[in-house]
Amino acid sequence: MSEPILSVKDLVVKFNLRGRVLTAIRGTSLDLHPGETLAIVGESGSGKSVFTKSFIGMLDQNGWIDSGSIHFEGVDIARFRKESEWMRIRGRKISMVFQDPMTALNPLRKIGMQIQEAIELHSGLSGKAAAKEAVTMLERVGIGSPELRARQYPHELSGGMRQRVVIAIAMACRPRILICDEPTTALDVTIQAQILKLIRGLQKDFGFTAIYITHDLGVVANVADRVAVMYAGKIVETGTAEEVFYDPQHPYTWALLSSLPQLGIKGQDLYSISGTPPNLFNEIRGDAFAPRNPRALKIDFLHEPPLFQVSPTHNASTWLLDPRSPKVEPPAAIRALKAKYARRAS
Amino acid sequence: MKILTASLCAALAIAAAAPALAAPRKSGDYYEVYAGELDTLNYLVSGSENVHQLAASTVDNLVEYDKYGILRPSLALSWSPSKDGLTWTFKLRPGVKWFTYDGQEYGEVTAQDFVDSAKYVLTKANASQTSDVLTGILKNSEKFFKGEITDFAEVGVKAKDKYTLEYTLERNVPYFLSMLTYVSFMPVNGKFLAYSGSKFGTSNKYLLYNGAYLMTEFEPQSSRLLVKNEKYWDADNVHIKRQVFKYNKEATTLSPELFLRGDITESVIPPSLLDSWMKDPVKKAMVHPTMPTAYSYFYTFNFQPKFDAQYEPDNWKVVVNNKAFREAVFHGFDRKAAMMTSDPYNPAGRLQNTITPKAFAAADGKDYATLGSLNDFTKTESFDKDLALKFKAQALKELSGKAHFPVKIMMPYNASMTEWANRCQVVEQQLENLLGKDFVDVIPVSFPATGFLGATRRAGNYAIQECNWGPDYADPETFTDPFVAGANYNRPEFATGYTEANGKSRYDNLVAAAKAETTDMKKRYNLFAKAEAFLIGEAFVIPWSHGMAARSASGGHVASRLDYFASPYAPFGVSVLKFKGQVVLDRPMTPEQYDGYALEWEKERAAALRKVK
Amino acid sequence: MQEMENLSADLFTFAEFDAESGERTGYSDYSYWKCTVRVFLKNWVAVALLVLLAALLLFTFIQPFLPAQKSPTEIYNDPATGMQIRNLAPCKAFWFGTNSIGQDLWSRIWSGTRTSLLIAFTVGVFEIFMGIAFGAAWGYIRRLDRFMTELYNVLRNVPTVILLMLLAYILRPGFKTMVIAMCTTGWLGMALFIRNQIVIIRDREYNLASRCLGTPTRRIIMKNLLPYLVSVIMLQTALSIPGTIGWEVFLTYIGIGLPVSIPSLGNLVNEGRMIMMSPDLRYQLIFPTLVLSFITISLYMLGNAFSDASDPRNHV
Amino acid sequence: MLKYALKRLSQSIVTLFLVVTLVFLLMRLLPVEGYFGARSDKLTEAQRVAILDKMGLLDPWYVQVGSFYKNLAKGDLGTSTIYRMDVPVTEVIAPRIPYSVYFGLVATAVSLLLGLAMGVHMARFKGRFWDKTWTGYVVFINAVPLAVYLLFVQLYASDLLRLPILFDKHDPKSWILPAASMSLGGIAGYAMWMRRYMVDELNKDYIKLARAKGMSSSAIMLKHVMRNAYVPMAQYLPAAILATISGSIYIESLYSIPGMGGLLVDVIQRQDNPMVQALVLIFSSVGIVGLFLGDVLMAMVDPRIKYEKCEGAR
Repeated sequence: MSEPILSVKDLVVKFNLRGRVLTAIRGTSLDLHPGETLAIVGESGSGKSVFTKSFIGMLDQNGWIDSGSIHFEGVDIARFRKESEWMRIRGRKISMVFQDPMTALNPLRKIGMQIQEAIELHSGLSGKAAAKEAVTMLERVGIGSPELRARQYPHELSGGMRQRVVIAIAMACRPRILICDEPTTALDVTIQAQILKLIRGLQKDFGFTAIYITHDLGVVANVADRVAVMYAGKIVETGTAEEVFYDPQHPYTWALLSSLPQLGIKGQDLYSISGTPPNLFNEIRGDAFAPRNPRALKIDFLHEPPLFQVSPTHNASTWLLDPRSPKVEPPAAIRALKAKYARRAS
Repeated sequence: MKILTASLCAALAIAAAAPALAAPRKSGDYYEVYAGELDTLNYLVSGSENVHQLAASTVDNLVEYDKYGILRPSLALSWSPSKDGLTWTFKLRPGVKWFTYDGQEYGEVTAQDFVDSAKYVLTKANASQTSDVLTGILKNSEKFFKGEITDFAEVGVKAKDKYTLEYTLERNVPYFLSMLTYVSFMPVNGKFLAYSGSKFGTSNKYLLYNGAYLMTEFEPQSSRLLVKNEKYWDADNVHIKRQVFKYNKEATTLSPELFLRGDITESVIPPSLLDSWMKDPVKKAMVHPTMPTAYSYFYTFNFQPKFDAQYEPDNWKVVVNNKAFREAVFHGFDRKAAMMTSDPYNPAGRLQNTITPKAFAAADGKDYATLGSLNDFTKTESFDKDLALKFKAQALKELSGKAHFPVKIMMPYNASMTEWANRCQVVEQQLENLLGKDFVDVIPVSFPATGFLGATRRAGNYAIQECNWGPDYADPETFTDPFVAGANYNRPEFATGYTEANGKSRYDNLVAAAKAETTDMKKRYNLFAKAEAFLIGEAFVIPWSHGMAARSASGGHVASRLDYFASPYAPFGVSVLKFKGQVVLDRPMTPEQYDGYALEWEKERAAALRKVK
Repeated sequence: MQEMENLSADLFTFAEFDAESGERTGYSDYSYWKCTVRVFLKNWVAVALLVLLAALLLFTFIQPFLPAQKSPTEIYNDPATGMQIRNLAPCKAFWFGTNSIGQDLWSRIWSGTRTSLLIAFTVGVFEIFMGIAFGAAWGYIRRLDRFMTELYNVLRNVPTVILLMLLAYILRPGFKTMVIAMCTTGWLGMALFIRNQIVIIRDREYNLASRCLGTPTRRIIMKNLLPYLVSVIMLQTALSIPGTIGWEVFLTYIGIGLPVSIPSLGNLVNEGRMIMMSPDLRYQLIFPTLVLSFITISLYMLGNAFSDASDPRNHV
Repeated sequence: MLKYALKRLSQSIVTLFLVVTLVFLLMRLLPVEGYFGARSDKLTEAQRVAILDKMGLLDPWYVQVGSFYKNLAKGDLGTSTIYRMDVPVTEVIAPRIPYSVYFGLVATAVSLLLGLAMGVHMARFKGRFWDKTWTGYVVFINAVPLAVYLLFVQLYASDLLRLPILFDKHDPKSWILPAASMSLGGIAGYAMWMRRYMVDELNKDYIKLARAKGMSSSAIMLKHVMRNAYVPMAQYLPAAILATISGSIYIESLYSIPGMGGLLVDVIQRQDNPMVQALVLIFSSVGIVGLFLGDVLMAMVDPRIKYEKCEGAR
């Protein structure tokens, strides 16, 4: 396996909210390999966004990296404190696409200008050349009559078009890593596929590494090479898309997959996870998912499970993988998945 | 904090500046900051004192008062009344010229100018606020004003020739000469009037000048400048070369400070500020009282109450008709305490015991205020605790069962006049404490400044109110106007028990008898004194105080570099507003100087009066 | 790993599942008002101001019942001379000194604060009522919009000074006139504000949903719209009180305020203004100005702090 | 655009007509006592009638309204009846306008310049020292009555800086204090609004994208936040400028500036009906024009707004 392009070790991110300290990321590690597409999935509030924002130093003002490291191109960017240090990475090496294209563009500036700005910042082009490059970029992200569009304002474009503009801005400097923060959630279903296709195409052409943040497992299945499941500020399971989808180990992954409507078994009630994610203000003991897990073990409430390796590419953090644990059958839906996979494999 | 530091800095700055301010900035010129802007320059129409002040400096009358209050020739060189006193002939001073605002000669002042002026004043469409001074005096003037006759030739004013003017009167008016010093008798150039049309008096350019000053600049709400007219017939007696006026809406707040900085010639020191000036020896040396005026202030009992039911007008009607009740209040009213709100340093000096002020008129060398039984009041202070309590007991006895106590006394005041508001509070407390809260309940009620008198006194909407009256001419008759039947002060004709055989009230009969006497001045004055003594003796009114010099609207103290005793003195008319003879001193007048000058002036005046006799 | 080996086997058995506990660990302890209060309490400046303001208000109302208090309207005479004790600098007997006719400034200031606050609160309550009633109808009932807007445009363009002065002339200057005059003009701004807020949230999805379900208009306004508006209304009211006091000072300045015999902050400040040329009398201006400024500042800061705290975006 | 403007204009004229008529009628409710001036006490009944007749107050109210509009149509605003007797209203007002315009413009320029800068500064350092310092200034200006702090400025600034205490059009030094005092409130106002709009903008998503594309904070402030924060300010700007021009009652009366400020108060107090009517006409027109310009300006700077959408209330 190749050297990771980005390597996160035991990252802890904390926030100060009106005098109280909240631990948003609770010591998580992750390796990102060049050229791959990683999807981070989890419920809202699980810390996916915060996790990726820490890669480009865009935590809100009241948040900070408490410990751990993020190695990128041989530098521990977790130690960056100054804005100028981040400037070398942000937009230039690592870029980001946001969830809502309706609000991500400045409503009062022309589209061309907004792309041009990014180009001028990083590529050394300026003025007319940058403007021309902006038009090229617009064309590249599949916007028809780009010259005309460049002179328009965001409100004159549809949501899908705007997301293309946002992608054009993010791509303007040919970053090595593109973080897509729920890039399709705010869009119509028909548009979603187009945008995903666009990003995949761009990835092929420019060869960047992509991180998707999503709670939409459909997206994951479509695009991801590898999947990381996040719960309560911690990655609980990683593996290739196939491993995570067809042989999930963590009860939370089970629950997540079971709630997919297309996996529901005819005649049975749709599965839903009971309870709510834990309040990160409180100290979490043991497995964070235990209170919501109907088949939790006693140890889950006391000790945090270590990372068990299922295969060279597949890890999960659950006591169920401990040899001492009783054998627990995954829910019916998961068993059906497994069976499907086995059939296909044979 | 800011305020504190700022005030510290200010204290230091003022202390540092103090030695410098005694030196005059521009000796000889007069500087004033004023808040009351001229609404017009048309002296024939306006009733406002600001306008009269300007007119006094710019237009002369037939006669004027000198600095001792003695009539002397001005535009008229001589005059003579007919035997019956109905026709007055004036010989004009020849060669007096009209000037435009920039000093160009426009024409000569002739007898016709007085005819044109009277015609203008008496033309109803011009809505002159002073036309009432002519109507009822000049023959047929009222008829002309009302439109009953249309030929102005029938009105009693004629130009016999260029320099001879003749007034014909409706009735014998012994005080006619004194009336001639008022604005309605000022001349106007007919040709200029016709040329100006409705623009007459709207700016300094639409005005002609025959007086001591020309108004060379007039920018409303900003500034005005009066410059001495070097071609004035009496230029030798005009010493101040320029009068510079700057407008400021906050003039009363700013002027003490401006005076200290040497920017203005004179500033009123309001009662609220007086203490702090008196405590500072440097400032104290600049403050002195102002000259008294003939304005009279008094408290009246309303005999035709029309106030709100909550103040119990019916009960008031019963008690006000009881003499003992009135006497109780009359003697229970501490006039000095009330005056403290206006003049805390010399309250007693401001009091007067009659309606007609002292030194207003004299018969045979005897001051009017000392004639007959009026002298009893002049001699004694009305405030007397024991008497008040005695009358209270009497009133309680006489009124028991007829009225109920405490009597609600509704006392209106003008909300925009701080001193008056304060005074009402003082009076309320003082009366209630002395006479007892079981006897009277004084209720001060505030009314807005606009339409104040219309809402209160004129509407009969009060029980007891502070009122005032200024004389229209130099005769005690003028002080009877507020009290005769039909006047709208306190309507004593409605008092029960004073109606005489002819159906009129006793006071009206007394006044009528005095008015009828037009030849023997001594007798006439004695009769008026008798009427006034009746009014006070029956406690229909409580005489209180006299006003203070015209240029200081409030309070009785000024810091000034003017010498009041040098300017014309008059109880009536606009002469007192003239700057003729006035000088600006190098330093502010000290109180000692003032007292000295005052004594000297009184002596000289007495001598001058004797000489006229 | 060593540690892990030592774990007792008993731990590797199923725990009892408690569906409730899953809820408990979550965000379920959130209560809007509790959180608002908590966030507000974090702002120590605001809390300090609130405490001071509450103390001031309390003091204003109990002051007359305290021992050794003087009457705000009584004129004090020197027993020796019988003269009024005028312009006495602050001393033991008169804590804030006396004014130009010998009244006790200490009690006048408290009495004045009482009057001014009473006016301001009365006007404020009236403004809220009128503002909500008219603003809600205006914003919610589309048919009224045109008419109300025109009415607003007309009334807004009549200079406030004219209305106030006219009322002062027709009625007598006094407490009632003051309240009536300010009520007539004050509620317009509030109504417009409410109307704009309602227009903004009127068409949000949850309200559209309610309307589709046939909920009566009145109920939608009361249940869906107004609760959302509580915080902005509180802010407006907090700001309207100093605003009213400011108007009172202005009206007094142009001569149609309360009569001098009724102490109020406007009167006291205006009286003080006239003598501020004299450094030794300046205490007569400074004390009322301090009280006035304190009330204004604290209400202004409190209003802002409260609106910050009540904004759900600032809750965790 | 033209259609929109015309529609707005006709609406404005209706509003103006209603406002002026309303004020006209309200003025007729005032007690007649106010029309007689200083000597009201000594006037005879005949004189009173003559005075009211000259002012045209004896006609039935509808006749008065009718003749007012008839004259207005001829461009005649009438003559002042009390404030400056017999002087045409336009002649009274006209010489005052330049002063008000001059001071208004200077004050607006100064307060905009300093106020916006202060607001930007505050937003930039939100919650930190400078934010708190300037907030202190804003609070001070809002809390201390205008009538008090302006008087202090006049007294001590004139003393310390050796500047004249009163305005004199010939003395350039005397222009400084009033213009400065006039700006004090404006600075606080603009700073407060600017800060609020900036903070609002700072929380928007597009700022995140701008950061993500690698712009520095200062570039974001300059190119995105400030520009966008000006937009809501633009709407109120014309009205605010016009309001300043129509004058500050306190300052003009403190420094004796013969401008428009306080004129309205003066003429209402004196019950000079033609003056009041003319001023209301002017002030209301100015107010309505200000709103109109604000809408147009807003439509110009904000591409999202289409003219069609502007109609109706705000």
